[in-house]
Formats: sequence, structure tokens, C-alpha cells
Amino acid sequence: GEKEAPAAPEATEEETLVVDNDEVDKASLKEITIGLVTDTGGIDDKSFNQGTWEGIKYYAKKFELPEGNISFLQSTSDADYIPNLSQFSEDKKDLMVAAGFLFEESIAKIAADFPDQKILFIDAVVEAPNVLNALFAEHEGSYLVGVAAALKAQDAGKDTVGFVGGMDFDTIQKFEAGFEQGVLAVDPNMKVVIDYVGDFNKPEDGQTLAAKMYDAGVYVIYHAAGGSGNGVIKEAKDRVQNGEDVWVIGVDKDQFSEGVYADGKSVILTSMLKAVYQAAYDTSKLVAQDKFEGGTRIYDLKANGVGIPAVNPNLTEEWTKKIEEYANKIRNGEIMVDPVPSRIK
Amino acid sequence: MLKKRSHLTLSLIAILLSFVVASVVMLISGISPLSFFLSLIRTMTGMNLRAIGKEGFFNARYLGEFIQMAMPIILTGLSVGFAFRTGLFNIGAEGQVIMGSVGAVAVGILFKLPFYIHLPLAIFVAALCGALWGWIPGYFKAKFGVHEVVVTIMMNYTALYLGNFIIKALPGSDNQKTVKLAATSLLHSKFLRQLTGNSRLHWGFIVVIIALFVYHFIIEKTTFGYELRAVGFNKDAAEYGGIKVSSRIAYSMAIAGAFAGLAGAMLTLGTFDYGRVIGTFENYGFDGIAVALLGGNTAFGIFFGGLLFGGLKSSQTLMQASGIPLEIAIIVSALIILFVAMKNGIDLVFEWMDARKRSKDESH
Amino acid sequence: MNLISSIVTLSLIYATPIIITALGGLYSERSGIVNIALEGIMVIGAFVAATFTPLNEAALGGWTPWIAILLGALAGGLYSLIHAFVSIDLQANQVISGTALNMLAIGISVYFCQIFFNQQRTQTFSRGFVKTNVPLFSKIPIIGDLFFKRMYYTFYLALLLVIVTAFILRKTRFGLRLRASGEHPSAVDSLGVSVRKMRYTGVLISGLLAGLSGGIMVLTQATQFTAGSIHGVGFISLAALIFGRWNAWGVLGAGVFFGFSQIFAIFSKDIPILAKVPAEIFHALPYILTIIAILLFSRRSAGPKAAGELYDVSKR
Amino acid sequence: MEQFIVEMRNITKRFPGIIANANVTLQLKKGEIHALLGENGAGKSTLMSVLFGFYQPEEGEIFVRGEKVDIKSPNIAYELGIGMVHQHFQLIDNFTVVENIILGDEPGGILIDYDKARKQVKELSLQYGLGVDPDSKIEDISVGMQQRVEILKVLYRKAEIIILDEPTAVLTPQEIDELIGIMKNFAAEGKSVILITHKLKEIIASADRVTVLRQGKYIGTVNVKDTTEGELAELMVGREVNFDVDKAPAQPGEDVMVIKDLWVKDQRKLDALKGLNLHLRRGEILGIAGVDGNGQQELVEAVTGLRKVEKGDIILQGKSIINDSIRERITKGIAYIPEDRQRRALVMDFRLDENIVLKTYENEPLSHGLLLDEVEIKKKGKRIIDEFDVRSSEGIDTIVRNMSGGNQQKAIIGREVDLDPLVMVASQPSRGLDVGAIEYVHKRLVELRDQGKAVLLVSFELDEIMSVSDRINVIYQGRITGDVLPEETTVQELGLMMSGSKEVTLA
Ligand SMILES: Nc1ncnc2c1ncn2[C@@H]1O[C@H](COP(=O)(O)OP(=O)(O)OP(=O)(O)O)[C@@H](O)[C@H]1O
Ligand SMILES: Nc1ncnc2c1ncn2[C@@H]1O[C@H](COP(=O)(O)OP(=O)(O)OP(=O)(O)O)[C@@H](O)[C@H]1O
Ligand SMILES: [Mg+2]
Ligand SMILES: [Mg+2]
Repeated sequence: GEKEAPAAPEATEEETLVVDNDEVDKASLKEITIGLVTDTGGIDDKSFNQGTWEGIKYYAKKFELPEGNISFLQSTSDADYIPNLSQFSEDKKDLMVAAGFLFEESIAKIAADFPDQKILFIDAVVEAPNVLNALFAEHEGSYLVGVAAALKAQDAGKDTVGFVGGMDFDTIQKFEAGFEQGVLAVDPNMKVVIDYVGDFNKPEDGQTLAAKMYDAGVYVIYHAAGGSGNGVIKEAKDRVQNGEDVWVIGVDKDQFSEGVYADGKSVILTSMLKAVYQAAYDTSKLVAQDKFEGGTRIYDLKANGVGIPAVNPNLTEEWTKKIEEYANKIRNGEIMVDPVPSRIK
Repeated sequence: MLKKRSHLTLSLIAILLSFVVASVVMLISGISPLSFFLSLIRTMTGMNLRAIGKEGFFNARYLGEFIQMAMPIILTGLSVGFAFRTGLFNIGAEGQVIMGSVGAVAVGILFKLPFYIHLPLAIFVAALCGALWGWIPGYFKAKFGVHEVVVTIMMNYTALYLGNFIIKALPGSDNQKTVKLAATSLLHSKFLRQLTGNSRLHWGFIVVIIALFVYHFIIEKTTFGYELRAVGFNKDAAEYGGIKVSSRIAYSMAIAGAFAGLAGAMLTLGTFDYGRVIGTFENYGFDGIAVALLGGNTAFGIFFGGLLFGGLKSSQTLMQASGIPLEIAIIVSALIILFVAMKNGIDLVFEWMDARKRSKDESH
Repeated sequence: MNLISSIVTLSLIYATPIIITALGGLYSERSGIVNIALEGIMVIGAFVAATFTPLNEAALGGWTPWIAILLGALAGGLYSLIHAFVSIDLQANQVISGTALNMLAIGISVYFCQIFFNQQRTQTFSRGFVKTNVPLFSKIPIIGDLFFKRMYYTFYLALLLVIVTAFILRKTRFGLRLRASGEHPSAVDSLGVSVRKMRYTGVLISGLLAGLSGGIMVLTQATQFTAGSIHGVGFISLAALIFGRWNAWGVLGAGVFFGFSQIFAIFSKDIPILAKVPAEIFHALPYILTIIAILLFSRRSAGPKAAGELYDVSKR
Repeated sequence: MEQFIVEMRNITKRFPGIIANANVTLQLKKGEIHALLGENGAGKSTLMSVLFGFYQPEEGEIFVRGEKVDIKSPNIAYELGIGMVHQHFQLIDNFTVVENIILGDEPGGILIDYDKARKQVKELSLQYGLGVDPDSKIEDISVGMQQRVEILKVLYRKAEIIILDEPTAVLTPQEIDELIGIMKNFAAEGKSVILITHKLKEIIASADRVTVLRQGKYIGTVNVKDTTEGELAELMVGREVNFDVDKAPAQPGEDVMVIKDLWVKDQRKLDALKGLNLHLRRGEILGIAGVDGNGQQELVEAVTGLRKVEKGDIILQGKSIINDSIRERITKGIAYIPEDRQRRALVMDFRLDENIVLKTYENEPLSHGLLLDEVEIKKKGKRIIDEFDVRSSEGIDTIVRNMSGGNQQKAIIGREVDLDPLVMVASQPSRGLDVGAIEYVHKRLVELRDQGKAVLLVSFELDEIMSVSDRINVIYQGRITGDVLPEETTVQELGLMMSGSKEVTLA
């Protein structure tokens, strides 16, 4: 008896964002079972675990999967990855999903131990016939919010924006790189302050880092720091309530609501969406259609893998249009966004 | 002092009480204790009592995973127990595990050796690092008379950060983990894996068995063990008898640390094959406290206590799968510590009941 | 100046929960009961405060966090009574009891998050405490920038608690009796003062303060409660208590210093000579310093003499 | 019927495994000094703890001023005007005198009125001539002064009934006289005093009446003027007592151990021995007389190696031993019977045989290299318990905690004598033992002497010193202030030397 799918921690708008250009009838799909193994963040991490779970839930709802066909196992430490993955594999889930490069070793081992188990692996790559890897072009989406940050700062006569990362490694560096390029594309003289919290779950340190940046004259902070980013948002809210003018750019999902401080006013300028739910949804459907194949899929701007929210109350129409222009240039290859930040090279 | 009721009885009472309290918590929150116990049994025996006679009744992987999980806990239990026998409270096993892991990782990465040297060296260095981390508070206690509890708590955090620093500083590491250790340094076993349905069971259990015997042997059979026990029961008398109390305290903490260091080796050389940056404690040391208390600081008792805690820890997957918040396992562990700690109190309750019975008998 | 004032302000913000919890520890240890459950009590306080806030903030508005930390304090107080009962009445080893309660706190709080919210954390709240420029005071040159800008009012609460504690311990009847219980319990009993009551009170106050502090910590430094919300601050507080030599003003100093060393990791990157020092070193600093301090103090006797010892009235 | 200010009727108090008071009665008249006499463990302190509200008796009734009372706590005792000076001082070292005195009954409201407190303490001190400085810290004042603080605590609470539990153990004979004076003052003022002691002379000198307890039982109450020391002793121990120890005259040989200008610090890092000199000869028992706290503890610990020597030398058979470890000294022939046997000499949770090998477990054949030889250890244990008649329920397998005090002491003596030492250091070897056991201990010490060993006997009991020693050294403030022969001195003279008023040196 598997755990029934718990209610969503918080109602989010992601579901409606799932794009499906190939609408099919429920009858043409097998009734599949899906299991998500989370890392220690859990399905409520406001980041990729949560996003993935929401994609799965959206699929289950849309195609009316019976209760209990989707389930998750949360890992309390990385020592749990393998037992949890083994559990689902033994339960013969039609599709097993895991997100985050931390799973790399474990997925490789499980993929070998259970060659019939279909696996969706998000954010890193394991080469195996039964693993479909989903990679996201975070740098492309980050480029767009970089543009937004620069436009907003220019408008306010400010010359500095900032980036707060969770931990300093490849995936997060892609956010940094895209943001920096986006900012400089609008205004080459703009300063971009870069810093990392060193942890995805230390909101207090995120807050302190934000305080430090704002005190040093940073106007807009783009955070890619998961739970630590909540501290960045909190600092901005506190400051705005004391009459200061500062902004935050959210990450992974539309964080507008998290930045609300008074009557629908939010410190969130815009957000960089990373549509992990899209990957979860797409892959579930592939499995249900018996079309699942190992390999790697890139979710970039073109594939609706990244982007900014459709509605951005804090951006002017003019800015939104500008951003859309840049987006089109990226889509058609006119602009190539480099995933490696300048400081690394 | 409890002389009348055996430690075994009190331990069983403590376990029973914790299960009762945890069951009440589960019932109040609308969760079936039965599923909890079935998960625990399934993890510790491999048998699914809900599927007797059906397919999937037995799964050897659970057994392998469970033993694999119990190994470091038995070792930290030995660590805490060893110190207890010398009258010392080693809250520092947590930090000693971390330092042991780090030591094993460093050897695994930095050296290129044939396995018959590499593996023993990695295990030895793990024990050594743990020993050092235990020796420091032991030495401070012996030399300056500072209490080991506070120092070991501080050493735990120091180990957490220092360990992460070293892991990141090793060649090839990123912010999360090191490169893979050389295969020659690992305890992994294809044979054991296949035997147990692809679990992560590894050769470490041999180390654990040896450690259990060594523990028993040192404590019970050697002059050194005699000295440690004398110091543990009564430092003043030990000193009077000519035993060098300070050095015994320092050695005892070092040996305790070595056991914990071995636990670190089990994790990095057995469970994993790379070194990890950890965000927070993984509670192997704290479980060790529970296990030592439960096992009455004997090798035998610690072995069984370690199995129980290993079972609790590794049954979390199945608990989740049956809709039980995995935290219930933590609650049970904590309650066991609490109830074992209350053994004086439990004894008092018995005494009080005896006395009441006696006075009743008298009044008749 | 900007840099200095933000370092000072942030240090004080980090110091706030450390100070309050350490004051709690002070009451307990002065009464003779070692309380390493401070961390766990903070967890309970944080959990309760963070559970209350999102459920009531719409209705209660700006009062929410204040009520929430009060409830956190109450919960911490109740929870600490377990420690009191187990270690005073049942004569358990105080360190073991504390260890168990630390574990239990995480277990219970996250368990009930799962039950209440179906997730491992509480819901996010939007009305935690808000950093404020204190009216009037923030206008004072320099002082205003350092101590009254973008500050949480809870810091001034901590300051007030330090003053009150110092006063109680030195000047009042209760303070004298409390200190005596931690030094020589049988002397206290022989004068007709119940050591048991004093110790229960000491532990209870420690629970109230640690619970309060946990609530403050989560409502100032986070937007929801998670298993990692307290992450060792209870133990840093224990260190601050020792570093501050079981004395309210000492605790204030140690708390501020440890607060500083926590945020310093974040600021050191901008200071050329320190930029190369890994953040881990700064994180480990309070603990290493505490070990050093303990070694230095070891020559002179410090701390309540009877703290941690079993005291059994019948075995006097 | 006469009206008693306190009457305890048929009190029974049990502890697990022992009846400390069995059906005990005590009647205290107003204005009298009433002694409570009994051997160690007779139940004196327990009875007074019942009166003071520490313990609740299982049976019996207490009347104060004719009214039946239920003394549930010391608070109620104080309300009834009962105060107690405890055998073990109940003072907080790092608090001041005033703080110690007012604790629990502080003047002022929530805030303590320290000025008022100080004034009250000063006045009381003046009134009874106690000479106590209210602002000193306890750790800085002498033991005698600390006792006066204890007395002040009682006076401060306006006690009419004052219990003094063995107040003289820590005092010099002269201080004892002063204390008796203070007690008589109290009695003259109409206060009633209960004096606990097992020293007969003090009773004769101070008390009006005396109640005797033996093994928890009430033996009787007698008027002091109608009795003698001998009679009291007989009541106390239940048979005729022979104060003399049977022994032939000593035949001392050459010096075995010489101590030269020894300086040793105490726990608080203050000088406890200040240039102590003594010598100890083969075949003699050298008694060290002195009031507790004059450096006896430090002396035996310096000799046995338990305490560091700051300066000076200890020479055993011509060689200095001050740099030797404890174990080395044991090997060289220093045996030690410590005064606190349960804390120092025994691992109470070890078996008897394990305790018997505490000093020799590392020697062949008890162990081989690192390995213990259980068989040999048991063999040795059996031999010792047979030879020294150590009795316990499970023989060598008995956990020592479960043995009686006398048998514990026999086991220690067996272990130490079996070391075949040159020097036996015996510190208060008869403390807490009944008369039979005391005789046994003394006999063994004399036997050792007769075998040509040297015995260093430390005791606070002058009677023991006088009857057992062949030669007496008096220790005062860390130095030997007298070297006399028992047959050539008196207790009074020793007392003067113990208080530093007189120095006598034998050639
Ligand atoms: N709290 C206790 N628990 C158990 N037994 C006790 C306790 N207090 C005293 N006893 C026992 O009760 C008996 C009487 O002890 P008590 O202290 O009253 O003797 P005493 O006459 O005062 O002796 P002393 O002269 O040594 O002070 C002794 O056997 C003692 O061991
Ligand atoms: N806790 C215990 N458990 C088992 N037996 C005990 C315990 N305490 C005492 N005994 C046994 O009870 C008997 C009486 O002990 P107790 O201490 O009263 O002796 P005692 O009369 O005071 O003798 P002594 O004069 O030698 O001190 C002894 O045989 C002792 O071994
Ligand atoms: Mg007594
Ligand atoms: Mg006895």
C-alpha cells in the first residue's frame, strides 16, 4: 500500500503553465505508476523537488490516474538515495523520477541494477539506455531576468545589481553566467556583484548576504539559492517597509506571492522560471504512450524549459517587450548565452 | 545504584515504553502503529507479514541494507560505551565519525596502492583520526580537569566544519563531494551484494565483529581494561591503587574515538565510495549514545542495541511507503534514550511498589 | 561606515537568540541542572511560533509575531518540564536527558509538520518580525546607524532580559536562592528552601527563554520552520554561557561576539587578507574559542559547583 | 508529668536494608544541654534529621512544647524554634557570611535588604562573642570560624532549641572549651541544646543529661552527674570496654623514613604543610595527633604519592621517593589505609577479589603481560579473605558495595598487609567501625610493628593515639610541634600542642 498523494503543500500556478502541444485522449494512454525520490529537500523545497512533484501531480490529475498511482519517497540523507530508488524499482514503478546532480552515482548504480526501470533524471546526465536526462538552459532564462534587472536599475538611476547563489557549482553558475550577460547586454557599465551563501537551506545567511549587498548599493538581487533565497526576499520586504527601494528576482517558479508585503505589492521584480514540471509531465506521457527512450533532452527557451512569468506586474510593458526581443534572439540563435560565468574563465 | 533489577529488564522496559508512547503519538495523529511495526519487522527480517505465502514475502535486500545501516551505529555504540566504562561521557562520537570518514576518504583518494595495503591503511587512518579527535578532549580532561561533555560538543561542530573544509580541499572535489575513492580502498563486495538482492552490504561487518571482540577483550581480559574500569567506577581509588588515571582517561577517549572513526570508515568506504560535504550532523554519534545506554556498555548489549537502531533507521523507507512520517523513527530513538536514562527512576518506581506491597503485607 | 554599521547591526541580530537562550541556560545551570536540551527547546519554540504565525497572521496582523513568540516560550517551558521531571525527580543523568530531548524535539516537530501541513516544514508566513528603523533613536548620529537602524525590536528585548537577569541574580531573594541551589543544594535544603522547587523554576525559566528565543529566531531569520531552522544555535548558546562565565553581562558579550563571528564569514570575503580564509573556519570559530576559553578558565573554578550532579535529598 | 520542650516518642526510621532508628525516645527539657551519645552509625544524626524535618519517620510522634507536631521540612522546624548545626557544614564556599546566614530567611521583600542583614549579623555576633566578619567569603575563613557561621545561622533564625551534630570533631581542645562556654550561655538564656557526640569527656564537661543510642535502639537516658565515663561507654557499646590496647613495649630500630622540610599545598592551593620534619623507625607506631585540617591529609598523601610535594624531601631507606610514582612507592614498600575507605581504597562496584588485587594486578602471576589471569586473581582473593577473616555473602565474588563497613576495612587491611610493606600509613583506620572491629585493626597494627615494620598512624581521636602509639608527634598548622612519648604526656598537654600554644621536642 503506497502512500496516497498528499495534497499540494501550497496551491501554485505552475500547473497551468505546463505546455502540451500534442493533446491526446486519455484512452490512448496507459494507466501508469510514477514514483519520485527526493533529496533531503523534500517535495516542499520550493525548488526542483517541488516542481517535479507538481508536474507529476498535474499529469495524474489531467489523465485521472487512480489515487495511489503517484507517490514519493523523501531521503533524510544521501545514504537513503539507493534504498529509496531500490524500493521504487522493486515496486516496478512505470516511471521513477529523481532530480539534482547529487543523485548521479545512485542513479547510475540503480539503472544498472534494474535495467527495466524507466528513469527520468533532472539536472544531470547518466548515460544508460533506461535513463532519460532532462537538462535545463538556466543561463538562457537568467539572461532574460538579467535584462529585466538592468532595465529596472537604469530606470531608477542605479548602477549595481547582484546575484546570490546557493552553492558554487556548475548548475548554479549557469544562473550566474546568464544573468551577468543579460545585465551587460543592456548596460555594459552596470556592476554585477556576485556572492554565494554556501547552502541552500540557510535563509538567515541569505538575508545577511542580501543586507550586505543592499547596504553596498545593490538595487536588484537575483537569487538562485532555494531556501536561502527566502532570506533575500525577506530582507527586501523589510527594507521596502522601511521606505527603501530595493528589488528581488525570484527563481525556479513565479515567486511574486512570496514577495508580497502590502496589498498585493511585491518586491519580486520578476522570476526566472525553470519548468521541471514540464519535464516530469512530458516524460510521464512518453511512458504512458510507450515512447520512452533513454537519452538527454534539453529544456531551453525554445522548448519552454525556462522563461519568465506571463504576468509581471512590476515590469512595464516596454520592458516586457524588450525582454521578449532578447528572448527571440536567443531562440533563433542570434544570441548565444554562455553557461560559464566570466569569473571562471 | 541499581543492583536489584538487571539491566536487561530495564532496557526491555525502556524499549517497550518507547514503543507504547510512540504508538500513542501515532494513534492520536491518525496513523496506524501496526504499519509501523510491520515496516520495522519487514526491514529487520526481510519478511513482509502482510504477504505471507505470497510473492514478495521475503526480500533479502532489506536484510542487507539493515545490517549495513547497523554497522556504523554498533561502532559508535562501542565508542560511547567504551568511554562510559571509564566514567567518561563521549558525546563526541559524532565528530569522531566525521573525522574518521575524512581520514578514510583522504587515504582513498590520495594513495595508489594494492588493495591489501590500501584498504587496511584507509581503515587504520580512519580509526586514527577518530582516535585523535577523542584523545583531545580526553587529554584536556586529564590535564586540565575540564569536563569532556562540553568540549566534545564543541569538537563535534569543529569536526563538522573542519571535515567539510578538508573534503572540499581534496584534489578534484567540488562543493558537494570528492572524486570517487580508489576501488582498492573500498569495502564494497559484489558477492555480498548479490547475496542480498543488490543491497549495499559490504565487508565492513567483519570489521564490526572484530571491533566487538576487541572491545570485550580489552575491557574484560586485559590489565588495561581493568584499569579503565577501575577509573570509571572510582577515580580516587584507581589513583590510590597506583593507576595513572590521567593517561587512562586520555587513552580511553582515544580508543573510544577510534571505534567512532571506524564507523566513519564504514560509511565512506562501505556505504559510499566518495567523500561528502555534509550540511548537518547525521546522528550516528547520538544513536551511539542510545545504543551504549541500551546495551549496558557491554559488547553483547551494544551489538543488539545497534541492530535495533539500525533497524529503526533503515526502516524509514518502508515507513514512508506506508504513509508513516519517517520522523516517528527519530521519536522512538529519542524516547528510548529518555527511558533508559530514567532507569534510576524506573527502579524507584519498582522500589516504591515493593514498599507498598510490603507495608500492605505488614498491615495484614 | 556603511560596512561597519551593517556588520554591527547584523551581529546584534544574530546575537539575539544566542543571548536569550544562553540566559535561559544560565537560570538552569545556576539552579544546578545542566541543560544541553536548549537546542531542542529552541526547536520546539520555533516550531510552535512558526505554526501559529501563518495560521493567524491574517486575523491578528502586526501582533502575530509577538503572540507567536509568547506561545513559543510557553511551549518551550512545557517541554523543559520533561527535563526537569526526568533529571530532578527521576534522577536521570542530565546530559543524557538533554541529548534525548534534543533528538525528540526534531522528531516531534517535523512529525507534526507532516501531520498538520503534509510537508516537512510549516507553511511560510509573511508576518515575521520586520527590521525597523527605530523612531527618533535611528536619527542619532553614528549610534543610530549602529544600533537603531534596520534592527529587530527583539534585540532590545534580549538586552532587557540581560539587565533583568543580572538584577535578579544579584539583588533578589529568588536570585540568591537560585545561585545557592547550584552551589550547595543540601545547604539550601537545610535552611528550609526547597532545592527541588528552585531547580524546577530554573529549568522552567530556561525553557521559557529558549522557547522564546527559538520563536524569535524563526520569525526574524526565516520564513518558515524546518528541521534546520535552529542548526546548532542552542549549542552556541551553551558555549556563550560558558564563555560568559555564567554571568548575564558575560553572556551578552559572548553572545555578541559569537553573533559577530557567524556573520563575519559572510563579510570576510571582502577583506583582502581574510578573503582566502575558508568560511568553515569562521563557522567553527565560536566552538574553537569556547574550548580555548574552557581551558583558560579551568585553572580558576568557574560555573555552579553542583551543576550536573545528582542531588538526592534522601542521600544527604 | 514533666513538661518537655521537645519530646520524640517511639521514633522509627528505616532506610533500605537498615533500621536507623528503632522505637527511639528523646525528651528534652527547657534550658538543658542534652547529649546524644552513640557509636558511629548508631542513628544519632538520623534522629536529629527527623526532628529537623529532613526525614519523615515511619512511626512515632513528636511533641514540641507539649503539642503534637508534624515536621515536614526544615521550614517547619525553624518555625517551631528548632535549629541545627550540621555535622558536615552546610555553607556555600563562594558566598559571603551574610549571604549564607540569611539564605532562606532574607530581610526585605523581593529585594534583599543587605544593610539590615549585615547589621543583624553583626549584632548577633557581638552578643554571643562570636567575632564573625559578615562580609568575608566562607572559603577565606577558618574551620572554627565556619562553625560559628553555622551557629549564627541558627541564632539568626531565633532558634530556642539548638542541635549541634558532632561540633567538636573539627576543633582543638581549647576551641572545644570555648564552644562549651557558648553552649552554656545558651542554656543560661533558656535555650535548649542537643549535643551529638561520641566523646565521653565532652559530655561529662558540658551536658546535664545524656541519651544513649546503640545500633538504632534507645538504650536509656541518664543524668550526667550520676554517671561516669566508664558507665557511659558500656551503655554506648553494650559491653565493658577496655580502653587499653594489649601490646608489648616497642623495640624501635633504625629510621626507615625521614621527612625533611616538607612543603605541600592543599586543594585550594594554600600551603598545608610548611616545612614539616619527622622520622619513623622500624618497629614503632608513630601516632600523629592533631585537629582535623592541620595538614594530616596532605602529609599522608605526600608520603603515598597522591599529592605533589612543593619543596623538601621524603627519604625511604636512604633514598628520596618524592619523584616516584604511586605505584613505585607501593613497590618500594609503602602501604596505605586511607581514612575514607569507600572513596579512596575501594572500587565499590568491583568484586572483592578485584579489589584485593588493586595494587598488584600487574604483577606475575596475577597477569601475564597485558592479560589478566582470572584464576590466579581468585586464588589470591581466597587466600586473603581466609587469612584476614573477611566475611561476605558471596565470598570473593561479592560486590564490595554490598559488604559491611567492618568487612570492607578488613579486606583493605588484608590487601595492604599482604604487600609486606616497610611503612604502613594508617589514616583514621578505626573510623566508622564498631568496637570489635576497632580492636581487630589495632591488633593488626601492633602485629605489623612487632614484625619490625614501621606504622604511621593518623587519628583525630586522642584516645586512640594515646593507646596505640609508641611515640606521638603533634601536627599543628603544617608542622610537627611536639614529639612525645604517650606514657610521659597527658591529653591536656597534647591539646595545648594541638592548638599551637606549646611546643615539645624529644631528643
Ligand atoms: N540516607 C541514608 N540512606 C541509607 N542509610 C542511611 C542514610 N543515612 C544514614 N543511614 C544509615 O543509618 C544508620 C545511622 O546513621 P546516622 O548517620 O544516623 O549515624 P550516626 O549515629 O550519626 O553516626 P556518626 O557518628 O557516624 O555520624 C547508619 O547505618 C547509616 O549508614
Ligand atoms: N545493599 C546491600 N545488599 C546486600 N547486602 C547488604 C547490603 N548492605 C549490607 N548488606 C549486608 O548486610 C549485612 C549487614 O550490613 P551492615 O552494613 O549493616 O553491617 P554492620 O552491622 O554495620 O557491620 P560493620 O560493623 O562491619 O559495619 C552485611 O552482611 C552486609 O554484607
Ligand atoms: Mg552522624
Ligand atoms: Mg556499619
